[in-house]
Amino acid sequence: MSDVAIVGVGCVGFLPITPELSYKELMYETAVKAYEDAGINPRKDVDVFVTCAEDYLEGFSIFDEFVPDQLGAALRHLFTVSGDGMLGLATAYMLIKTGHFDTVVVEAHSKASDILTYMDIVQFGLDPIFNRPLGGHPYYVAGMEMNRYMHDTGTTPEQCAQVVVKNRKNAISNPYAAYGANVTTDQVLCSDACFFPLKKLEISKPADGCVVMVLASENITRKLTDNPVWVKGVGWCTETPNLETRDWSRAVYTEIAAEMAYKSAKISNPWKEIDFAEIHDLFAYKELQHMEALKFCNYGQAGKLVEDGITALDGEFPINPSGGLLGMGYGLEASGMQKLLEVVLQLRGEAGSRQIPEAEVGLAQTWRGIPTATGAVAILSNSE
Amino acid sequence: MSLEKITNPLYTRHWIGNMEADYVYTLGVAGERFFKEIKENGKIMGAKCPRCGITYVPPRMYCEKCFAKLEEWVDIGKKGVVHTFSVVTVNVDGSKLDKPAIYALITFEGTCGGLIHKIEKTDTVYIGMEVEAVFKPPRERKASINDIAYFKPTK
Amino acid sequence: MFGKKRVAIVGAGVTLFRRNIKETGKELSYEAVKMALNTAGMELKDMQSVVMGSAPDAFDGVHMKGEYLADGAGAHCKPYTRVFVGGGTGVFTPLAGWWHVASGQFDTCLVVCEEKMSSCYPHPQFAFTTIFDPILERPVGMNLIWIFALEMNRYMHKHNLKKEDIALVSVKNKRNALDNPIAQLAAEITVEDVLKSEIMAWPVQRLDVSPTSDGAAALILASEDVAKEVTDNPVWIDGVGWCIDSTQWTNRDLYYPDYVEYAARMAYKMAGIRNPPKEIDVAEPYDPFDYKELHHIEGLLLCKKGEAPKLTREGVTQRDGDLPTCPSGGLLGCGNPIAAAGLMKVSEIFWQLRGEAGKRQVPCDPRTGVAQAWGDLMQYGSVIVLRR
Amino acid sequence: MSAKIKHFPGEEVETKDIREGKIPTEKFRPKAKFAWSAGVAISKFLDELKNGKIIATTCKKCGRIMVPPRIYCEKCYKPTDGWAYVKDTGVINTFSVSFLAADASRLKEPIIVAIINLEGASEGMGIVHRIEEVKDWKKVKIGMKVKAVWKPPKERTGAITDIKYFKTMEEI
Repeated sequence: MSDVAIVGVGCVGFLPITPELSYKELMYETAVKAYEDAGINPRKDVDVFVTCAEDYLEGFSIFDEFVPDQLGAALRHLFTVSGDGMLGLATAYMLIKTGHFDTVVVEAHSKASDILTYMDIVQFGLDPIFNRPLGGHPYYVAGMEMNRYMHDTGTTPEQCAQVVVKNRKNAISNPYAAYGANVTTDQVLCSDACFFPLKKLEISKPADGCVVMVLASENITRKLTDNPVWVKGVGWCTETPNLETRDWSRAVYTEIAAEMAYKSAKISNPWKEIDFAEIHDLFAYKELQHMEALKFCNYGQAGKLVEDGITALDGEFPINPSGGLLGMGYGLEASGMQKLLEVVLQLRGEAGSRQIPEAEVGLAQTWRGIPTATGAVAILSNSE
Repeated sequence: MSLEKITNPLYTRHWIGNMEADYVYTLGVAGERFFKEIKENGKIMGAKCPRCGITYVPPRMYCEKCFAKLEEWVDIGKKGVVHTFSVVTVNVDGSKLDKPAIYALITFEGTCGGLIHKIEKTDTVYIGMEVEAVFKPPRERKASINDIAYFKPTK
Repeated sequence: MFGKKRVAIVGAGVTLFRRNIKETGKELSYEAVKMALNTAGMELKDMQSVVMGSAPDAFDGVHMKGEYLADGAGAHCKPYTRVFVGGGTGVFTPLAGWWHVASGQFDTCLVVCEEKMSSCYPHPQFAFTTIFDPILERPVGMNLIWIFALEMNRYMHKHNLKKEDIALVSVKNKRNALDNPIAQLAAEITVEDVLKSEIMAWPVQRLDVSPTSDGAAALILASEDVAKEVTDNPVWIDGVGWCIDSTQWTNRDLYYPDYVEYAARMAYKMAGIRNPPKEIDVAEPYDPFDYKELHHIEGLLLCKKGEAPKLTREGVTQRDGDLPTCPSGGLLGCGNPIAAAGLMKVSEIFWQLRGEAGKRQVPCDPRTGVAQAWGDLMQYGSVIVLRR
Repeated sequence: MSAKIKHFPGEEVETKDIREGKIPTEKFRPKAKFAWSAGVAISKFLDELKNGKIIATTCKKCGRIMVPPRIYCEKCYKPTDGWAYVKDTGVINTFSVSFLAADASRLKEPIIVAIINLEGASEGMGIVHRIEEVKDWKKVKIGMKVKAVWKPPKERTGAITDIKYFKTMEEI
């Protein structure tokens, strides 16, 4: 079975709005960058194209229809994964592993600013019989999860707030970030507790942007680049869609996905063997909960690591050097790709002033947001 | 990359539209029976997995873990415990609610799952608080989760 | 094929197809999966991965419906992905299952397709209005049937076909469906009946069209090792193909589905098929409309362009003909819960190759079969080649 | 669907039982509103429609004049090179006579919808629009020449409906 590497990346955004581009044009601009980066012609050199999108986040039924042209995929082998971009990466990884395909392109984007009623759409994702008839802002689900998580682990509001401070600060030096800022713990703690205990500044704001990646088999990788980023392992998992039966304290989906990814990457001690991580932080507490699920520390210990600055950019184990979703903006189904992008840039040594010295192995983790319990984990490395 | 870009901010056109339609959902085999029990008998039921021994609330047609069919239904009573909750101060559109709403997962002893619902008639709420279901009057019930008006503290 | 893994189908399940079914989408999925597991003699714990296929969220009326359906699809605490290529989804989903196993990542994959179109009220037609471009097409007041009517008219014009030629497909498939216990619209009808049925959008008439339906279907895929453990009768996925044409459907000549041809070529190449009409014994081309079956027989390279009506007229595509097509009764006869209907076609080929199709069994002792679905804006082809 | 299986699950219910409330249901209508950015190509297209003109983009590599316009050529995968007006006349590529409205309700007078290949654009470059001013729909044929009927300039908003419809050049 061939190894799989990321040989090209492109990103446009992330920005609070992009009124000057249609979603097609946004995707086109991004794809051109990725193909230039990989040194390929999509009309000749790509075996499969994968796009990751959900209809109601685009405003179309069957968004698949509107994808091929701008990616160079007209009359080519393209399909849609209705999921996060990292599930697209997992799909590309499997396709190459079959031995039938050498080059696969993965695309995911967010045109969040095209959506006028985003929260209504999130609400439309709730179970139509048992949950949705209760009405209400769907982020009560996040408030409830944060509450139980803090109750069970003893994580403090200050520790959650410090995630926001760290991530938005990291984002200042990320040109792909929309929401870089110097925020104080007090500012976060004093912001509206709209979904008590979850506060307004602990919630990532949506952003527009697109990420395209080119993946290749070992043979093609060697021909295309001296600077590949290898996909060492991928894992993904859905716990349960049922709010009633899921674990409200632990991110079980991430525990299982991580186990799968660690197994293929042959990682037994993630804290020691991984240099940094990009973790889904749609809500500040999620970064902590996900760190624990990834076995970076014991259950309930993540808050302390943030408090002690260990996960800061200059800390022992930087987490979300990109600024995370709190700093970059929430790119909807592209959020997994935002994570992967930063890991790739770091492993190539192209992260500018955010560069983590001697980074060799990075982890990217994603979650599909409210109301799901679905996530994915990928482990990337610049050495084979 | 394209050869031209829009440079005049007044020129950025948007097209307004929607994806709205009416939906009517059947409650499903398990859902229909569950809500009929609430509507007609004021009872909250669970369903027991013959293989795992787990009693699911709300009852489902199948055990999500082992896929056994769930056919043994049991009355689980009206009293439960707040497993977790959130106090919400905004509407879906972001505007302020007139008064905060408490959403909670209420769990029932000896069962897996519970009910997501609202808690009312209280100034305090905490994890572990004992609550009970308050049903709407029988003639106002429609076989819906809203046939339970809300949960309130037992004390 | 050194280093490449073979993937087998070892079980299949399908629910009734009906206009309205009481079960929720989750419950329908569960029933189909349970049947598939039973036919394979396997349990949910044996399934290492799950793939879901389902058409627009706007039917079931749940945003991210793949997530919503996960527990019914048997995905509890498992790797789970939903794929979506419009109408082509039903045949595409087992292709996704194929790479889960062919990659060596998993030994088994559960493939599930579900559709609950009746939730969209009063008619799922409404959801279809949002498949068009919001700026250039929706303001013209587009209706889904129109796009088929435009394509059908172009096809008839280019090959100088009469409606009589096309109606024969509807007659055949609805009759085949009489032997299918899940069928929604099985009937003995005549060409006359089709020609006299209500005009919806000329040249499309009521009996040219498959209905909207609720239903679900499931398949169990397994690696060669596992397949040989659980059955003496595996059916192999020997070719997979898919292709999408340009979004600009008004810039293309709709008379011929290039995208189906490209998808078929991809699948045939993988399966080592050089002469499709000779090597393929039974086919399930996608037939949401009667002319579509003809269109797709041509796209699948089972005859020359414009010759599918002749094959139909001469009885070649009947169950006892040389190239039986839609022995299941197809969508015209069984109903069209979009993704589930596509997967039903794959499972029909599975049963036909196993010789277990009962009254529907084609008499030619088939060894190789093909199933195909079409999707998006006259744009998507997905093809699977199965061998016993 | 194996002959070995005798029972197929699924409990059929009648549409009228759902309509009449004999079967309990939940009802919902989502708020799903959008403001799609039109972007570089379509903004200009809409603007020109307001002027009573149809604009296309061109690709020098494949030589195509493309409508609706786009900023990239999907065949050559390169940026388009420039803009060109095409005529508001064209040929019917294919058509349908519909007795169904968009919501699937029945119409007394049919709507004729067509793909119209515009003159001045490359071969086969069509747009979808309606055909009106037809007395006998049975006389509509593929290949007929048609011309756009525009709204008066003051009523135009920069939309595809600034063209009210197309009509056939010869009276039918």
